Amino acid sequence: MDLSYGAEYEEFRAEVAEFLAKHKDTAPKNPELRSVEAISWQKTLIEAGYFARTTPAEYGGHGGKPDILKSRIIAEEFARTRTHPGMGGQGISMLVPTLLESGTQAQKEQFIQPTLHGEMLWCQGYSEPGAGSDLAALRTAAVLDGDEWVVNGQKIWTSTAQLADWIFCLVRTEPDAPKHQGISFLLFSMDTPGIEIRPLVDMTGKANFNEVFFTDVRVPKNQIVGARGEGWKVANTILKHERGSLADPNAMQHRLNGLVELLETETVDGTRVIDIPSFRDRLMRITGRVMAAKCNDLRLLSNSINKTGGSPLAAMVTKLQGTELRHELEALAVDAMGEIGLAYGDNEHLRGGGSWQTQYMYFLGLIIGGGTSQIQKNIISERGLGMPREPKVVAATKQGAA
Amino acid sequence: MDLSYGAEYEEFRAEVAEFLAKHKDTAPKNPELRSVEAISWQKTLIEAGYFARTTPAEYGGHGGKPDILKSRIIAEEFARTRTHPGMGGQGISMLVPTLLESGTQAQKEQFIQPTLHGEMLWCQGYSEPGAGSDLAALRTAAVLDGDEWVVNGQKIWTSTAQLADWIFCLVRTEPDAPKHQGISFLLFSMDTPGIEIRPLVDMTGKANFNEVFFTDVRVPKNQIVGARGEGWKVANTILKHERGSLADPNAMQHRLNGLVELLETETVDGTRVIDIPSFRDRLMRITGRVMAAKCNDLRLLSNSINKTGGSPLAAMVTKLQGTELRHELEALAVDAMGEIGLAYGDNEHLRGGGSWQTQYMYFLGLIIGGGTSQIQKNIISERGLGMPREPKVVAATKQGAA
Amino acid sequence: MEFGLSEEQTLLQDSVKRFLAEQYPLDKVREFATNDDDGAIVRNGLAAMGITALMIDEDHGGVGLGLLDAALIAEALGHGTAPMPFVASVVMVPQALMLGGSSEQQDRWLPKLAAGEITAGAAISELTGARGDTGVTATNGRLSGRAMFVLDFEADIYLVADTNGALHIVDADAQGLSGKGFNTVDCTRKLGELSFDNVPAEALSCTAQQVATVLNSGRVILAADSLGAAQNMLDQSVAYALQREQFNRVIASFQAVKHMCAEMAAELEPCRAMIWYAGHTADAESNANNNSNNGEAQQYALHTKAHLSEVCQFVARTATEVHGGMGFTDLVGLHYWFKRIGANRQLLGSPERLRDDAARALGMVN
Amino acid sequence: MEFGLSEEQTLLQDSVKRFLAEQYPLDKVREFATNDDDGAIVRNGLAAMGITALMIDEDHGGVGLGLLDAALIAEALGHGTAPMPFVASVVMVPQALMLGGSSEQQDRWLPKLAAGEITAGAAISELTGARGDTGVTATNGRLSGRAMFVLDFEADIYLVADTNGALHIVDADAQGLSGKGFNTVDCTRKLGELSFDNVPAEALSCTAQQVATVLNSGRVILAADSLGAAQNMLDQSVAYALQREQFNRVIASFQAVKHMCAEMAAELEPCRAMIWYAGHTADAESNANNNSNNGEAQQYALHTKAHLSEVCQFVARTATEVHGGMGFTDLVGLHYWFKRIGANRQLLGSPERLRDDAARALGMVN
Repeated sequence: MDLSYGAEYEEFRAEVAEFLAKHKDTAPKNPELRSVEAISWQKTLIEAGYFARTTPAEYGGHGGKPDILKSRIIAEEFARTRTHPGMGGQGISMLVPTLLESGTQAQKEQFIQPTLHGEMLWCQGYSEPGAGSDLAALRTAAVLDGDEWVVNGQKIWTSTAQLADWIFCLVRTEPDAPKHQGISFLLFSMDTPGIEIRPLVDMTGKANFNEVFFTDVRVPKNQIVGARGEGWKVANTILKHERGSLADPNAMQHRLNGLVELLETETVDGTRVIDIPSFRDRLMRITGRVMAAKCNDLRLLSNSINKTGGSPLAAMVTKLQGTELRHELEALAVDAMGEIGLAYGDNEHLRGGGSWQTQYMYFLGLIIGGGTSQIQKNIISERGLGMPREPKVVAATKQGAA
Repeated sequence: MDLSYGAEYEEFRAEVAEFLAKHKDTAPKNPELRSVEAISWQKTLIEAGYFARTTPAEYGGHGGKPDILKSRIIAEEFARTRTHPGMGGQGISMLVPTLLESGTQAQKEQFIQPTLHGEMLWCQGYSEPGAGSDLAALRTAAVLDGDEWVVNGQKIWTSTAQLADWIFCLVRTEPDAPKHQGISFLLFSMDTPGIEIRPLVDMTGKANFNEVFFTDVRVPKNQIVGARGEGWKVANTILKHERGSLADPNAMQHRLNGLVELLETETVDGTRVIDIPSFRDRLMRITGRVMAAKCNDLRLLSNSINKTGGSPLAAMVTKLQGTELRHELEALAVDAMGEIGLAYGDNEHLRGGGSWQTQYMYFLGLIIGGGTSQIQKNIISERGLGMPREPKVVAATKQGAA
Repeated sequence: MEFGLSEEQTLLQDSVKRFLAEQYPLDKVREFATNDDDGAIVRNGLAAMGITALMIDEDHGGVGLGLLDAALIAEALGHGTAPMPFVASVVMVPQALMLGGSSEQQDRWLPKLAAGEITAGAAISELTGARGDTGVTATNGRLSGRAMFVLDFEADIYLVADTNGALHIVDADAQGLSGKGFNTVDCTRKLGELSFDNVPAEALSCTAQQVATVLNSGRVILAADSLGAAQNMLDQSVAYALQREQFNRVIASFQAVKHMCAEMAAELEPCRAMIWYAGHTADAESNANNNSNNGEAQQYALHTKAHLSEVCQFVARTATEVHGGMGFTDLVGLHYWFKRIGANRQLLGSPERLRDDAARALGMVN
Repeated sequence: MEFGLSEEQTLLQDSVKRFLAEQYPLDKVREFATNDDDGAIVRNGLAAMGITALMIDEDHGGVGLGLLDAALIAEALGHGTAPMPFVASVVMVPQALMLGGSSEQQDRWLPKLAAGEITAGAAISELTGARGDTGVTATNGRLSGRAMFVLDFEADIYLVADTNGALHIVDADAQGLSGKGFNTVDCTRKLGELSFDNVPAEALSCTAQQVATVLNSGRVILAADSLGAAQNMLDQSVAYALQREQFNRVIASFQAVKHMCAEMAAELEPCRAMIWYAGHTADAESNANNNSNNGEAQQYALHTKAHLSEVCQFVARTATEVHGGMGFTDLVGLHYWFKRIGANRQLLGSPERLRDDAARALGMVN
C-alpha cells in the first residue's frame, strides 16, 4: 500500500499547476462548439500534453506514453482549479480509439486530427428501437450499390445528432449471416441527403437524445472501418469503456458534499433536515456506500497503473452499483426537500438549479442505459462468477401461460 | 362494506363463549399426543362442532355445513381465551381433505375417524433431496410385486416422522411416464420394516424435520389413494392450502405487539430502544406493512365467505409477502436488542424465550420452504399476470460460460 | 360480513376509468402538461357525472358518499393521470365546510361545489411541515403571510390553515390575495402558492381533531391516487414485456423481467385492501360521530399514505426499468405516472414524517 | 502509487486460509459448536504461524505489522469460521497495551501474547452501548460491577473498560472475578460475561482517543471477518447452483439464481477495497503518531463496520436462499457463516449506532 503518487508525479503535478496558473485568465469558461476560442484551447492543451496525451503526434495528438497516474493528475488539477479540460464527446472518447485500433492509414489521417481539435463533431449510431439490450439485433441496412452503400433504417439514443458533422454507425450489410457477423461499421457526414433527426424528449423534460432516420442515404464504399461484416468486433473493442464512466465515484463524492450542505440548509418547521434522525441515517448509509465505491475505484486505478489486473469483478460491478447508488443519493435529496423537492422548470424555489430532481431521473435513465441493470447482472454472473449463459430457447412465445 | 359479523354470528359467538366458559377448567393445557386427555378433548370439540366441523359425521366429524365465518369465530374465541383448539398436524390438515376428495369408502372409514380423534398420527412424504422446488422430479420408487408395492428411496423435510403412526407418501410407480403422470399416492404404517428416520437438524439448532429412508418397504396394493399414476393430481388438490397458512397476519400482529413491548423495555445506555428514532422508524415501517397484510387477509376472508373470488393476486402474494415481512419483523427485534439479540440456547439473558432469534431463522426457512420466494414469483408472474412460463431449454448444461 | 366493493362502487369507479380512457388519452395528458389544454373536458365531464357532489350531503346538493367512495374515484383519477381538482376541491374543502362551517357558509359554498360551478383549493400544507419562512397568521379575521404547495390551485375559493392550526375560507378574488403557480415535476395537476396581505377571510370552527380528519382524508386520497397510477404502470409493464422482443424472445419470458413484475404485484396488491380499509374506517368513525374515537382511522390514514408512498415509488421505478430505454422517454409517456406518484409522496407529509406522526399519535415518542 | 496487497500479504492470508481449509473442515466447526472440540488445533497452529505476534512490536517479540495485515487475517478467519481468539487477543488488547501500557506492563504481557502463551479477552462492549444494568466502576484500582459480551472469552487476562471510559488489565485469576459463557447463536467463537467484586486491576493510561482507536480496530477486524464469511457463502452459493439440478437444469442457469449471485457479488466486491482502505488509513494515522488526525480513520472504521454489516447480512440471507432447503439445514452447515455474520453485526456497535456515531464525529448532530 502506498497511496502517494511519488516524487516524479508530484513534480508532474507541479508542472500542470504551473500551466494552469499561467492560463488562468485565458482558458475559456464555457466555449461554444467549433468556436475559435474552443479550437485554440484544444490545440494549446494537446501541445502541453493535457489532452489527447497518448494519441500519436502524427495524427494530431500529443504523442506521450500512456500513464494513468498522469492522466489522473491532469483530471484532478483541472477539476481543482475548475479549468475547462477540453472538448469531450463520443468522437473523441469512442471513435478516435476505434480508428487507432481498426482504421486505415487514410482514415486516421483524415479524421483524427480534426476530431481532436474539436473541428469535427461526431455522433454515434448504434442503438435502434428494436435493438437495445440486444444491440446485435440491429436492422438498419446498408446495401452496396456500385461504389456506395445505401443506408436505410432508424437509430435511437443518438445524443448530439443535431450538432454532429459526422456519424459513426453500425449497419447490417450481410442480412443472411449470423447476427453478430453481418454488421459493418460505417462513417458518414450528417449532411448526406436522406437523414432526418427527431429530438427525443425524455422524462427529464429535455431532449438529451435523438432519433435518426435514414432513407436511401448514400455512403462512399471506402467509408467503412474494418472489414465488411466485422463491425461488431470493431465496435466492441471500445464499447466496454463507455460503461464504467457512467458511475464516477468522484462525481458521486461531489454530489454527496452538496447533499450534506442541502440537508444542513433546508428546514422543516424551523428544524434543519439534517437534525431529523431518519434523514441523517439515510445520509450516513449513503455515505458508507459512496466510501466503498471510492475505495473500489482506487483499487481499479491501482490495478491499471500497476497492470496487476486480477479483480475483474471489481470492474464489472461499478456500473450497476454506481448508477443505483447515485439514483438513491439524488432520491434522498428530493425526499429531504419535501414538497420543495418537487419544484421543477422555472420554479423560483428550485434548489441547486433543479439538479436534484433532474439527476434523480437522469440516473434512473443511466440504470437502464449503457446496459440495463438486468444485463449487468447477466454479465456479472456469467463472466464474473462463471455461471451458465441464458440457455437457448426452443421457441419464442408471445402467449402467457394458462 | 360491512365488517360486522351480523346478529346470527354474534349469537354463535356467544354459544362458543359459553362452551369455553363451561370447559375453562377441564380443557387440557398442553396435552400429550395420544393421551386420554387429548383424545377425550378432541371428541368433546368434535361433538360441540368446534373441530372437524364440516367433516361428515359418518367419518367421525361434526357434519356441519361449511361456514367460514363460524370457523373464524371459533378460532378467534379459542385464541382469546387461550383454550387448546384441538390437535393439528398434517394428517388432519392435509390427509383428511385428500381422502374426502379422492379416497375409497373403505379408506375413509378406516382412516378419517382415528385421525380426527388424534389416535392416528401422520407424517407427509413428498419432498426429496433431488425434488424440492421441482417436486414432480421425485424418484422414490414403488414397484408392484404381487399384491404389494415395494418402496425404495428417500424423503426429506418430513416433520413429526418419529411421532407418526402412518405416512402419506408420493412415489413413482410408472418410471416411463412423463414426470407428472408417473406418481402415485400411497399410505403406509411407519412400523413397516425397512423405514429409517434420521432427524434433520436445521439452522435453529433443532430437528424440526427429518430424513426418511425406505429400503424394500412392502405396502399392500390397496393402500393407494386415487388411481395408479394419478398421485400428482390427488396431492395437488390440497397442496395449495399449505402455502397460505405460512403467513398468518394475526400471528404477525401478535408478534408485532410483542415487538413494541420489547422496544419499550430494552434499554441502551439507559435509553429505551423505542426512543432511538432509527429503530422507531423501522418499527413504523413494519407496522404499515403488517396493516396492509391484515387488510389483504380480510379481503380474502370476505371473498371466501361471499364466494366473490375475483382477486387471485391477493391470495397469490400472501406467502411471498408474509414470510418476508415476518422475517424482517423478527430481524428488527434481533437488531434492537443488540448483543442481547445474539443470546441463544440456555443463555439466561434470553428475551421471549429466545423466540426472536429462532423465528428470525425459522422464517428464513419458510421463505424457502413451501415454494421458495423465487417459485412464488414465477407463480405470480405466470398465473397472476399472464406472463409466459419458463421456456423449454434445448439442453441442460453444467458448464459456466467462457 | 363483507369487505369488498359494492356493485355500485365498482360501477362508479369503472365509469370514471372509462371516461378518462376515452376522453383523456396520452396525447391529452401531454397537452395539459405543456399548458396546451386546460383540462376543462375532464373537469366538466366528471362534474357532469356527479363526481364533484360526491362527499357533500344531500341537503346541499350532494350525494353524501364517504371517503371510501372518494378513494375509489381517486384511484381512477391516478390511473388516468387526470387533471381533476379533487383532493382539495371534492374532498378536503367540502369536508372542512361540513365539519366546521356555519349553516350560512355551507349554504353558500357547498351547492356550488357540488354542482362543479366553482372549485376549491387547499393552502394547508404548512400543517404538515412548513418549509423556509412560510406560514399564514390570522388577526381579526384577516390573513397575512405566505402558503406554499396549494393543492388544486387556480381555484375559486381556498381553504387556508393559519399557524395556530385554525382553518379559514378565502375568496380567490379577495383583496390582498395574490397567487402564482408552483411548477413541479408532476405536470398532471396544478400546485400553487399564495401570498396574503391582510386578506379578509371567513373562519371555520373546526376542532383540532376535525382539522386532523380533513388532513387524513387528503392523505388517503393521495395514497389512492398513487395506487391507481402504480397499477397502471404495472399493467403497462406487463403489456410492454409481452410484446417487446429482445434476443428472439418476448422479454416477458425472461425470469428477471417476470420477477420484477411479480415483485411489483406482490407489493401493490395488498395496498388495495389497505386503501379500502382506511376509507372504510374513516367513514365508520365519522358516522359514529364520535370524537373520542380509538384513533384507528388516524393510524390507517398515516400508515396508508406512508406505506403506499414507498410501494408506489418502488413500482414506478421498477416499471420504468421493465420498459428499458422506452420507459425513460416521452414516447410511451410512462413518466407522467412516475412523476404523479413522486408528487403524491411529498404532498401532505412525506413517509418519514407520517411514520413519525403515527408513533407520536400512539404516545410512543417521549 | 499502489492500492493493493503486497505479495507477502497475499501469501500470509492464503497460508491462513489453507491452514484452516486443511485443519478445520466443517466437521470440526460442528465439533467446536457442540463443545466437542476446544479449538486448540487452530489456536496453536495459528500461533505457530506467528499470527498471535502480528501487531506486537518487535521489541516485545512481535512482528509489528499493522491493522491492514490483521484485517487480512481476520478475513481468512471469517472465511474459515475459525474459533481463534483474535479481535481482542491479537488486536485490541495488544494495541491497548502498546498505546497506554507502562513499559513494565508491556514487558509483562506482550511477549506472552506474541508467543501465544496466553490469550486476552476484552470486556469493553459497554462503551458501545450498555444494556440493562451493566457497567464496571473503578475505585482505588479496584473494579466492581458487571460486563457482558466479553470478546474472546475464557482468556488469561482481560482488558476492561470502566464507566468513565478508562481501560484496565485484569488477571483472569484475580480475586473477586467470576465469569461465565454468554451462549450465542454464533457457536464458532466464545463470548462471555464477567462479574467484578472489588477486583484488583492495573490501569492503562490510554487517552479517550486511544480508546477510540482500540475500539475502531476491533470494528475493522469484525468487518473483515464478515467479509471473509460472506465471500465464502457467495462462493458456496455459486458452486451449489452449478451442481444442483431442478427442472432438468442446473439452477445456476436460472436467471433468478444468477441475478441473486450477481447482486451478492456486486454488493460485496467493493467491500474488499473498503476494508483495505480502513486498515491502511488507520495504520497511516498511527504511523504519523499524530493525535490531531483528521478523523479519516475514525470515519472509515465506523462506516466500514456499518456498511459491511448490512451487505454481509444481505449476502448471508441471499446465499441461504440460493441453497434452498439445504441452506436451512445443518447438512451443508451454511448457517455457521450466517450466524457468524449475524454476531459480527451486533458486536462493538450495531450499524444504526455506528452511523449515528459517524454523524456525531462530524459534528452533524446538534
